[in-house]
Amino acid sequence: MIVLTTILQILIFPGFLFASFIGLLLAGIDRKVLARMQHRIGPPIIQPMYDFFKLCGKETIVPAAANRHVYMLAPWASLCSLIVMCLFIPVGGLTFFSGNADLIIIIYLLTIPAVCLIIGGSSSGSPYAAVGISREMVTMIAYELPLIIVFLAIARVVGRGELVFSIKTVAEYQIANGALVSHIALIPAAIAFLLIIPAEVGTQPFDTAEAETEICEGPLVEYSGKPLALFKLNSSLKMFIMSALFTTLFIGVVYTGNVIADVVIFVAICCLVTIICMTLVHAVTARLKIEHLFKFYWTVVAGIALVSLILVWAGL
Amino acid sequence: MSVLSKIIADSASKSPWIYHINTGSCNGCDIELVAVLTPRYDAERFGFKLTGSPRHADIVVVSGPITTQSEERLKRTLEQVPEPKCVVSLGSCPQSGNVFKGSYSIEGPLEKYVHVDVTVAGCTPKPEAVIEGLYKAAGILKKKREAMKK
Amino acid sequence: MMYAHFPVIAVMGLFLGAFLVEIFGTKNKYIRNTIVMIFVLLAAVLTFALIKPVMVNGEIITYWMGSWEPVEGWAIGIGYEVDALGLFFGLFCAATFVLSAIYSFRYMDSDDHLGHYYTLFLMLCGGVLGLVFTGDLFNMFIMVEIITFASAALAAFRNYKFGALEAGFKYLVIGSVGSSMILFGVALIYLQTHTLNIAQIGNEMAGNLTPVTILALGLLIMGFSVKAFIFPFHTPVVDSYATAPAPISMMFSGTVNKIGVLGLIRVLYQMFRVMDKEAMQMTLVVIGMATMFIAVTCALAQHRLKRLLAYHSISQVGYVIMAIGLATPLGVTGGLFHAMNHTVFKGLLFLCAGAVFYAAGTTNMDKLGGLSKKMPLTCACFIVGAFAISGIPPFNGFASKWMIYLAAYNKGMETGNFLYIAATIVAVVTSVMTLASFIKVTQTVFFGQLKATNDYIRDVPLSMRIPMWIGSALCIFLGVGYNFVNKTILNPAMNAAFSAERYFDVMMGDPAAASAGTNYTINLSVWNPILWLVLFAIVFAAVAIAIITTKKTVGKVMLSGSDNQDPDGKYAVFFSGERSQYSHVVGSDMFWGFRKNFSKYFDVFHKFHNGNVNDYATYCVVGGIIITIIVFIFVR
Amino acid sequence: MMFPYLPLAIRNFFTRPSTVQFPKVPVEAKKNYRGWLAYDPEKCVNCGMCIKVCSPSAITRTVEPVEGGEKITYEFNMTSCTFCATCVDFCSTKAIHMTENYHMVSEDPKDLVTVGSRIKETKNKNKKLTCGDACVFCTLCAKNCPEEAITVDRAEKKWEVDHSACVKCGICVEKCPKKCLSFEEPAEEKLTCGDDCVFCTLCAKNCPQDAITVDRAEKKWEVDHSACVKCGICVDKCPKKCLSFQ
Repeated sequence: MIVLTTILQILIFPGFLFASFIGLLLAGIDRKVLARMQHRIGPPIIQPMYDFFKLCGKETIVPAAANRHVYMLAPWASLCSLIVMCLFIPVGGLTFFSGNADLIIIIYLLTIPAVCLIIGGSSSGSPYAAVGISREMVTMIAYELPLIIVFLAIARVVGRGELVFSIKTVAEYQIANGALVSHIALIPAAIAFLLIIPAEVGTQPFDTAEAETEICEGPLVEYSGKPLALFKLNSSLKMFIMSALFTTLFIGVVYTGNVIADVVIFVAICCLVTIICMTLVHAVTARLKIEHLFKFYWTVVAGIALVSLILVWAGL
Repeated sequence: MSVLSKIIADSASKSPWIYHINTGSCNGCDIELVAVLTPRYDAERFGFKLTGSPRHADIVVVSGPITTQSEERLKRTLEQVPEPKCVVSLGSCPQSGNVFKGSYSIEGPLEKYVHVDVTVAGCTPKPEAVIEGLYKAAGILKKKREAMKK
Repeated sequence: MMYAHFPVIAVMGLFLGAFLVEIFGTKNKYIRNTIVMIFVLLAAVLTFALIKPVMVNGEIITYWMGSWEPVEGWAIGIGYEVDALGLFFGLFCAATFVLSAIYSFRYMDSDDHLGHYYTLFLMLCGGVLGLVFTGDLFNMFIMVEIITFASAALAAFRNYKFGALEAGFKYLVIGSVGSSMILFGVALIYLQTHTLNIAQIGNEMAGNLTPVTILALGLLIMGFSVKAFIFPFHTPVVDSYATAPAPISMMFSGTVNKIGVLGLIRVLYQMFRVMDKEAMQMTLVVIGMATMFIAVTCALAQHRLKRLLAYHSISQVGYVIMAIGLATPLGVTGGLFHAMNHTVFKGLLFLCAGAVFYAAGTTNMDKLGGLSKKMPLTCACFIVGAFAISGIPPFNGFASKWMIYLAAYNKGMETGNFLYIAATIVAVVTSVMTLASFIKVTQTVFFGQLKATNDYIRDVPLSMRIPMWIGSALCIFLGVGYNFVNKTILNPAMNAAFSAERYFDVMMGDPAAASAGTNYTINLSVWNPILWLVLFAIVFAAVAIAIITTKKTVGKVMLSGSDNQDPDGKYAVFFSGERSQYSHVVGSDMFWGFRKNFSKYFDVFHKFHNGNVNDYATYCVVGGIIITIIVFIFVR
Repeated sequence: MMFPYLPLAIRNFFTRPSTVQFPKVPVEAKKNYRGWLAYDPEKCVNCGMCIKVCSPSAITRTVEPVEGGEKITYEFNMTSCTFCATCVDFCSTKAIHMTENYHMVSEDPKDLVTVGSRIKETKNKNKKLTCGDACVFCTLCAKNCPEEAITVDRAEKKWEVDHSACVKCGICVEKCPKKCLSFEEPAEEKLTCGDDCVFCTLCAKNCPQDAITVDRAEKKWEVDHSACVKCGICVDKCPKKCLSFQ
């Protein structure tokens, strides 16, 4: 029976179908709001779904120089790790899967999609992909430092003893004494996390890894058909997961009794978060060089996160 | 599975991605094609999107009289676009070589290399004409996708 | 008590094997291989047989050489004492011996003087096993000596290679600096406590540390740090691992630097029992942090495969030292577990590097590329190893690193000391940089475009592949089933490290004391197996779908740079229209953004590693002095 | 300001987008937008000026004889046209003009073509332009002649026409203020023999049609005019150069 409910959880509710639907929806809203900010009408909200199904319909070409199995496996592995991450995040107040130190696991589960993209890109044997993965890796190093500092700051405020890093305690803490954002010390951490989300998802100012003008979509240059559809799905899933992570960690989950209301509120907050941290930044800035991106993350964003860590550590 | 294949065929015309090949054009048509994505004309309403690699493309837009240098590259890139694909010739040059007709370095109309699905004439066609052409090409994509399915 | 004799038989068997191989083994290959195999298997079987008594029942085996029992509670003879901690190290060292032996049968068969090779190999194994089981300080020093000389000779075994002799020489100089420090320390201790038995020394010195013993402590720490190749003393490692044959590099990075760690644990936890002092913990954590970060950044700048792996060995040992420096139950468990994991995945990576060298003739990454098409299995094993070392969840690297972060952060929370938070941050960033350098290696060596001149490469023969498969299987098993590993092996080893008194009482002759003392237990219940079962099913289904759907669309294998440049346009790699020519992005071109920002940092270390031995020796001595000063000021 | 466009972006979000919804909202091109070419065959006098001036040579003319005269069709290939409208300027009879229709999109390039054709009787097919005596040498005809076939020299009051260049378009006849220009039917040219003929019969021998018969005895020379094709070989062969077409 447990296996059945677990399969249901993985495949339907917080897992694959729900998360990908919401992810594609968020991507659609992101593109629509971006268009409206550029004073044009913009594509329909369900445009990413059209893109996904069209790509499923296209022919899959595996280049001769590619290592076929790794090339085909990378998107699936990335998708699986993202599904596991969906289970960690208490969507609408239901926590399905929480050990005692999920924040560290979240950090590492966040690296798997990036690693799969990198391995997929490098296995396609294209020089553009090689340049793309080198940039992707530097982006990962760049945002990893502030990410761990933010998580440490949160853990310091919330966790005690054994259960120091777990999201469940974060959620409970926020129910008990208000959203974490209300802590003065944690506001810089929230800002730092908001700045990390675009780099993790790879939207405009920080998408040097997949710059379609300079290196023809970086690691994805050789992908077409189903694998490419999966990679696009993964990036929108990441968008949902990162904003969901932000809402659970900083804004706190609002419990209003029945589940559907919770889920709708949760998704609305996620929507708001994506608009603020991804669309607004995308509409206003241009793409960074990889060297500036690295310097930006290791000085400015890490600095903000460190400020919040020190404030928290000073007992605020 | 027919519902899913219907959705897939439907979405083939709803999210046509464009890959632009400039075979020696004077860039008049190139800026018209990009002007189509600006707020005033906004081709993204129909799902059009410029992509960086031919592997992601559905519609290949060719502009410029095919010069000798770009002929080999044109052939190779056209081959690398996955099925179902459409070829749109933008402006007069690909169709006939326009004022460069008969020059030693012009390799003749695009028709020689690939079946051109939609021709958008005009020496820099108006952006609305470009949108109309791309829209027609997107329609053809759907038919090609259904043909491919059988 | 039949198993009381097992440790001695194992160690002496290896030395006997070394002796026999020298006599009989030089001429005929098969005799030599069988002798080596017999004694290595003997040692491994005996060590694994000890698991039941020591780990499961919790006994501590004592064995007095020549049955010289302690007289009126005063140890005179050489005593072997196998507690859970020693056996824990012994287990994975013995496993490494077996894998390395199997691998080197085929890998080394084109070299000559193999008789000497296997003698040194068995001496090295005997030394390691001897040190692991011994309870006597001077015997430990003897084993360290044997290991140092065997390693120096093995590092320079292929003396025709460029830099081999220099590496051997450096290893010898730095190694003997370390050994002389240990000898000096042992002498001072003997002067003070008139005994050489570790347990007795620990008991004698518990609490009353005189200035002489504190000097001895400083010297011993420095000596064993040299053996563990921690930051100031890591310099000979890079050259010796690079030039040594692959199975020997696997032995170096798997066992030799682990005995340095074991020595440190014995000295700090069981002999001097100073680890409860805050200053000592902080020094170890700082040394661990420094080793981690500096080694991994230097690794990013390498473009020789083996040098890169060597730098990573140093950085992973930095993790272990930091974890042990935390002195909390979870910390020490994490440290020990990471030591084991490091032996497993680093061994695997060195074997893959050896396979690449065996097949392609070079490990210079700029000359290699696209080997995954020619050597698919080695590539798969390398990727498993790379993911394991960079701590990607399902693999074993993640399990131990996860414990270390948790322990470091918990310690930081309890003591309120910001150093441990910084340690966690540095640990995570180092782990990402490890991932970065291994992405660089996989892209440069395995994926990307195959050079036309590399077309002759074939995958390595079966006997070299078996150790690699075993290694990958271990990586995955330890990663997923680490709860089981924790209960059976890790917990007893950790408790043994903490309970120095029990170590003494049993040594002095009352085995009943083995179960005394407090035993800590750690609950690590993150992965429930059902979910993993379901997830595994999904991944398997996904893989099946992925493979089936791509039946028809793959073109011929295209060798870049060869005549059939362009099999047919459709399946050629997209070169924005150009003919696909050889433009493989090699390691040294990657991570431009990162290297530009770190250019000043790299200049400093460029000057630091200037390659002349006198500077390296001064670094060691200066490092030793600093440690001794710290110990003098703080540890009193 | 760190992000110069931030307020603008937020303001844009709340204002109506400036996109013209093209397919729903029909968009007309500006007033004299040079779109699809329109051609009125009736006005066209088939002078061929447009073909000469069209740089991408997008215009092709085909003339095929039809019973009452010949059918002249002009084809303007829009996919080859560069829309410079030079032909519109040069067309003296304003037969071509540019419409504002920019929807030049089709799946088959063949129907992006403007075709017009006209049957033209061959009235002054073999007439010659002659100038009456009322001519005041105002050189208007010379200026308007598309082929520069007419040269007028006001000083010596001389007017000639190069009959081979003249395409008989009739523009000069219209333009002449004195209306003294007209196309006359030249007398039928006939082969005539001068009086210093020595009846050497060379012309008879070389005539391909054997239209000439010479009788040396009675010194008689006649020619059969219906057979004569006016090839002019006899004129060349005659040693005394006494043969000519009058």
